[in-house]
Amino acid sequence: MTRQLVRPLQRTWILWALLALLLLLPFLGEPYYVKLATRMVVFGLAALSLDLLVGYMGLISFGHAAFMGVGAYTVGILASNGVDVAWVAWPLAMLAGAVLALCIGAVSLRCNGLYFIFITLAFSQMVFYGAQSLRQYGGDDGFSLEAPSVFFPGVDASDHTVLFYVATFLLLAVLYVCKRLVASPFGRVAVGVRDNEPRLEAVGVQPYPYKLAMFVVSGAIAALAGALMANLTGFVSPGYVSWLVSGELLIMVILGSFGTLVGPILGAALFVLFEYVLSDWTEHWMLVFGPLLVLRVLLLKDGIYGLLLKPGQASAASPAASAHVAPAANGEPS
Amino acid sequence: MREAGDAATGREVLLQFDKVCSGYGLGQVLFDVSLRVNKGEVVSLMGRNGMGKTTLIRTAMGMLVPRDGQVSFAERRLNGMAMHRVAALGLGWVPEGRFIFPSLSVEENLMATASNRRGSTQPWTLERIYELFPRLHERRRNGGGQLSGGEQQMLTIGRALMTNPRLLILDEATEGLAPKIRQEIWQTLAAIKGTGQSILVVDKDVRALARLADRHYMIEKGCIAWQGDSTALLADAQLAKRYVGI
Amino acid sequence: MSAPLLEVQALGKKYGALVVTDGVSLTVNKGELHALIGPNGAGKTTLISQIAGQLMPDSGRIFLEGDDITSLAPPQRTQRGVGRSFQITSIFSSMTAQENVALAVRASLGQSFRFWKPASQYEQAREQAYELLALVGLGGCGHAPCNELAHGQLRQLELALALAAAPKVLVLDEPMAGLGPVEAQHMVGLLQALKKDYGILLIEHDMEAVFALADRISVLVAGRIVLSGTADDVRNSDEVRQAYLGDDDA
Amino acid sequence: LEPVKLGFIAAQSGPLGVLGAEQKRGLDLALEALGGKLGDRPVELYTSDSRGVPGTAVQEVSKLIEKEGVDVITGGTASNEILAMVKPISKAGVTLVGSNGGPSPLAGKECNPGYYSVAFQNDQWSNGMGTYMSDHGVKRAYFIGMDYQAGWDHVGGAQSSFKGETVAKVFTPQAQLDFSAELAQIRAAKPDGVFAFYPGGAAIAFVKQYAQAGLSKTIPLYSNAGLVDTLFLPSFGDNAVGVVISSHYSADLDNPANKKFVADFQAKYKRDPSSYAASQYDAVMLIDHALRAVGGDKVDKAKLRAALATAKFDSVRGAFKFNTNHMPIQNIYVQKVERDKNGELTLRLLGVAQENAADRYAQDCAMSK
Amino acid sequence: MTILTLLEQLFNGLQYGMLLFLMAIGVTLIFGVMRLVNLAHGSMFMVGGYLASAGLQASGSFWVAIACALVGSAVLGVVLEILVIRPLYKRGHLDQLLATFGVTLTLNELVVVIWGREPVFMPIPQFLAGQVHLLGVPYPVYRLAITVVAVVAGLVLMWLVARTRFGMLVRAGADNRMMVAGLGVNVVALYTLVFSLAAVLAGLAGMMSGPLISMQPAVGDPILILTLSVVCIGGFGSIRGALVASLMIGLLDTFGRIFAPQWFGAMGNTLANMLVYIIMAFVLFFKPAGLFSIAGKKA
Ligand SMILES: Nc1ncnc2c1ncn2[C@@H]1O[C@H](COP(=O)(O)OP(=O)(O)OP(=O)(O)O)[C@@H](O)[C@H]1O
Ligand SMILES: Nc1ncnc2c1ncn2[C@@H]1O[C@H](COP(=O)(O)OP(=O)(O)OP(=O)(O)O)[C@@H](O)[C@H]1O
Ligand SMILES: [Mg+2]
Ligand SMILES: [Mg+2]
Repeated sequence: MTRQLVRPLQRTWILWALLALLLLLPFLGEPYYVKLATRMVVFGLAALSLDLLVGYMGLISFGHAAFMGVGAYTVGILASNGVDVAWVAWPLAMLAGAVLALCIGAVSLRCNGLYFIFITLAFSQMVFYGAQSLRQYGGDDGFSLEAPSVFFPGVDASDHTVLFYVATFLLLAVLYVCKRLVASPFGRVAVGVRDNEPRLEAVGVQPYPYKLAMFVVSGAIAALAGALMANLTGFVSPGYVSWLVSGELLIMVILGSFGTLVGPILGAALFVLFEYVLSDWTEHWMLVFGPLLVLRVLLLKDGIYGLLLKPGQASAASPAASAHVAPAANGEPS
Repeated sequence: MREAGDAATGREVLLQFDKVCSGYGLGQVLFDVSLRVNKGEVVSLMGRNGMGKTTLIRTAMGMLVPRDGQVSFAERRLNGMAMHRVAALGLGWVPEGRFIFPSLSVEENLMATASNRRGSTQPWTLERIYELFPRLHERRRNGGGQLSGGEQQMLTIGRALMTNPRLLILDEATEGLAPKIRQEIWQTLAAIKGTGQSILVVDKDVRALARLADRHYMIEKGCIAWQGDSTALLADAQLAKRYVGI
Repeated sequence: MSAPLLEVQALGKKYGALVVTDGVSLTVNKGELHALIGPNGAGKTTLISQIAGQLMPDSGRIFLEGDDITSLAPPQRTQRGVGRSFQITSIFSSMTAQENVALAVRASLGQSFRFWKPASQYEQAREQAYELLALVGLGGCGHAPCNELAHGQLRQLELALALAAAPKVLVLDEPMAGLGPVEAQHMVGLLQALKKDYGILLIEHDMEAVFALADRISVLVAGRIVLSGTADDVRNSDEVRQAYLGDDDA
Repeated sequence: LEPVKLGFIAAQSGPLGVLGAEQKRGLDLALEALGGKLGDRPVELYTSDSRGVPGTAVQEVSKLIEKEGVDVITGGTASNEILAMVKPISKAGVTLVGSNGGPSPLAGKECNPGYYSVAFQNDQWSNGMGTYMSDHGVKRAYFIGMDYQAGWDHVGGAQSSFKGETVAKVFTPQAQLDFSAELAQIRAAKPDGVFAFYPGGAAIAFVKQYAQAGLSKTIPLYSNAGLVDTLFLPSFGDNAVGVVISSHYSADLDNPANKKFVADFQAKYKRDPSSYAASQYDAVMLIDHALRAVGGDKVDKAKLRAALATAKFDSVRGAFKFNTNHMPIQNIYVQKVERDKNGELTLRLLGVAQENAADRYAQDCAMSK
Repeated sequence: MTILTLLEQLFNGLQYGMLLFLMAIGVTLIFGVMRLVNLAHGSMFMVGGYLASAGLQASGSFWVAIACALVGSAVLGVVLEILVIRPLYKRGHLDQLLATFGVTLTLNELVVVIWGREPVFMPIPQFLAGQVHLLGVPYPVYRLAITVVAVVAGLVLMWLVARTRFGMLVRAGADNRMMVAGLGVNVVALYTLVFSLAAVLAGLAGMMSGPLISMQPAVGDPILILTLSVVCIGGFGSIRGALVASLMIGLLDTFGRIFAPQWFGAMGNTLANMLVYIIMAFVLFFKPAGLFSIAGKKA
């Protein structure tokens, strides 16, 4: 059992303190760190959206990068065509993410378990190759963002402090919305899907529309993260849609503890930090990161955020821990 | 140290439970259970649903680790031993719920785990099993999953015998079977007993057990509530009613 | 006479060569408790899975209040009024007992597809959930996470979930299994009380309970109904003795 | 004199890490040759790993500029990361002296005063090869390449300057490493020559399978340094013998700067330098001369940027100058893979495919007007 | 296109399919028996290729190279199973994915550290060089050899699984692990053996591919993705499914690559890139658990 490191109240304080520190960062006068923090926030947003699926519905999507990618491409293509107003481009990016999620979800959600994992991978690969075939947008090379997204005349995303605050605000806003979402009747049904789908059907709920709705919401949020990403790097390329990115997003979610919303955000921050520190230290940083990942899975069952939770809470929240503990569970045919 | 043989009969002790406590997760099911099966002996274990019979068997097999007390088999301490090593010592297990291997054919079910570790001179072979259960011979090419419940039960018994166990353990071997099949199973067990096989049998059929077994244990709420031989069992009509609840 | 609440006509189901349901027909009327008994593996659970929709029959029809529901999916059957409980406890394990039931109640009230207001603030569902918990005898443990409930309590929760969907007919798969004598007694009382408002199809191995509750008993052996009648019919049938109760009087 | 802060960014890890490592060798050798000084100033070198990923490259560039405060950046491995890096570098007033690739957008419409490609414009190699093939008796050519941006560029470039008949122009999926089907098609089509472009591992797979299918005996294979390069020669084995490639550099070039470079490289790494090392070596030499031309105590980034355009330095490639779009005007050389006297695989210089080749994008570049 | 070319393409497609099968069979075996998804299978492929090449460099003998690859993969399989895989059997697929993904990252980088980033060379052994004429089609001997090895490996494995005691135990273990232990068989060791066997199959595929493609770090990753797609189409755990799906992908991919661009132009190229995934989505749409899902078992 994970030992309780801090009490819930302390945990809340720790989170607020972290947030305050984060918000003060631009005053340090180190633009580089502001960008690094923005990167954390953007990936945090993407990881958060993936947690809605993995943590709350038990749907392991191995193709989430596709939605980030479609968000980035929407913003990039709109900018190339003279639409650089964030109020227009970003909602359109989310819409594109939602529509793509609707299409992919409609087919993928027929599958369960491993098949769902790999069919989402298949679709993201299709999106990947689709992006690469866009010759007018640089094909495999991708293309520079013609113009940063403009919030107000004179205020745009090329100012990294502005982008940082915008991203952080969006993250907090989305976090709030997601908190509401998972506590709503819809969110409870989602947990029902994760816990026990046959039972859900037996109490009269058809899970499919709920899964699809969650998939769409999640896709839209990921697309928003993609829109931010395009502005952060000033560049859009099929690399955003690579299956490795999808894998990284899953790692972030798991690293932080899934099914907690806040955990994956911390996981994303840690991931970006690891990557930064390790790759700075040695070009063979994967040799450290790989084993760390294995150790995380083998030893730290509840993730980083889980360490901060009390034992009962962590296991109630994570589907892995709520599996039945009958001794014969691995033997009896089911 | 315990003496090697059983003081009363002078026979070698196979399975021995000594004040064993056991259970699942946080809940305890067995409380200070002591029990003994000697070589060449048939011992029965009776009790109502949920009293801990299966739990006792699982503890013997090493599926559950005793929290207290000691389980041993032919002088070897079993506490904490891996299940496959326990079984390899010579415990042939016929589990409750059958658990045949559905994707193996009947013959494969018998063959897969067959062994003769102690080099028995008259080992159980496919031929002998088929002799015992002609029905299995008829269906030897069928998938295990296609058998009827009774056939599956025969198969699990055959499968356990094929490991040439020193002690055969049957957990509810007649459960859910048609009366005629039950009859057959009991006859078979009697025949197996005739070969000198030691058996620990769990069941609710008191009359059949009284005919088959030499000694009996009644288990209630995880404790051994009564033990004695068949005469004692048949003598007291209240006994069965009280502990087995028929 | 109006159509029976639930009617099963010549239902058949095979797994490969194994016939699990062999032309089963039965009815359940309102206010009636119809018990289904039979040895393990006779096909009882399979039968009610077909009634509740988890399994599709190979042949035959199922009617609810005269409407053919054979091809409906489980959620739709539940919405029409078939409430089932599972033999192997099937609940939402990461929620509290109250949340489990409230989820089911909201589903029956059509309040599930709502995204903003916290679930806990749906007053009607909350109240009904508490009432149902109290009804099945879980009054005090609504807020305990399910993994802290005892087996018997989970069985009671299972029943509460079946009731939460506001069913017309209850299909219960061994609700007594795993209950202690006191809880079993309570359950018998509860079913007795529920009987008049619902039609109940009850599977149970606890004969005492069956004989106490059942208006009609059907005996299922190897996928066939071998006898259907009153408690006395069953008690006096040689066939049933042979196949199920055992020829032992000891 | 104040030291100059030099940023070096290249793919040190990931699939393109091989190239980045070779660029690093060129960098090290140049700095050694200059006695650890650039424009007589001591050098503070900051190295970054771009991983060949645009997002990471942008992040690392930001570190070089904002955290380390570098005066000039050199390197760049993948075309797409260069595309991504140029804007932020230029915006910060710093200059990127690219030592690999020259993406066409940056040569044309998106050309940028803050970016110089010392290596080549992406189309140059292949344009040269197309010309060479026409000039050397190939009447019917088969064009094949990987289905991605560089594949389209190189195959398109070769085809556009090739004057004979194009039998087919085929692009194959990226993940593909087995070319048996395509090779069968080629055999059936019976062309006079095949132009192929594949990068990295796919290149080796293609060339090997081409030889194994027996095609190398009957149909000559033409390509450019992207397919077969000194760096990878050992990985090809005999399969590559006979392949004709074009490049902006050859270790056989007979000029003093190259003689010294090749000798030093041989001494240190026991083999011929590749074009990646050569380009990076040149890039450092260019920076050295430009810094010298600018002078002053502090490094003036703006002056340095301007000085890079005109700085004269002894390129290992011989004649070298920048076009108006900051892409090189240079000779494109043709080389053939052979076994030398010692039985080692080598690229033998056959001649010049195109003299003083410029690229066709310069006219779209605003700096040209 | 002439009949001969068509025939040659047919051979090509079959050969490609059989190579896929060699990879897929390991993944599906591990899943069928241990319910484990193994993302490290691609690394085994890579390691097999590298070990063969290292063996050849060191000794100059192909037989040593083969031994190096097979024994090395087996040992690596055993070590990995004990260190990483064993605790994963009882975990969910997500944990399995991540841990084996971590193994992949580690092995990919380890290869860089040991052998460098440059691709390593591996020639075709002399006795397998050259061409033969198959029904009038000139065909590289080596490719024929790959097909033969894959067919033999497939047959041996099927024989092993279907006919031997080992195979019975493996299938029994897949049905009910606990019961096998309860009958006196060391299931833990059995699983280690099976995992190691799968590693050997991947290593064999890597070794055989070495002379065709180039062995370089992470070369197994795209092959892994392809293999997983094949296994997914065939149905996780089904050897028959793996065979059918491998041949299907091998043939469709080969012909798709040729015809799609001819029929659809540039769009066809994109389609050819996506082909495997399109097939996968198509199959899973109609059969959400693959072509030959093993009945009653949830993936
Ligand atoms: N896997 C398990 N996890 C937790 N508790 C269990 C488990 N299996 C059995 N129990 C509990 O242990 C107690 C004893 O069960 P056991 O199976 O040993 O009874 P039994 O005497 O074999 O009954 P039956 O006659 O029904 O087979 C029961 O109260 C049961 O609820
Ligand atoms: N998916 C399946 N595939 C094959 N056979 C099955 C399947 N599900 C159930 N069976 C078989 O169908 C028969 C009937 O099973 P069922 O669960 O309906 O029995 P039951 O009457 O409910 O028994 P119990 O009283 O033990 O619960 C059994 O023999 C069982 O093995
Ligand atoms: Mg029992
Ligand atoms: Mg049942």
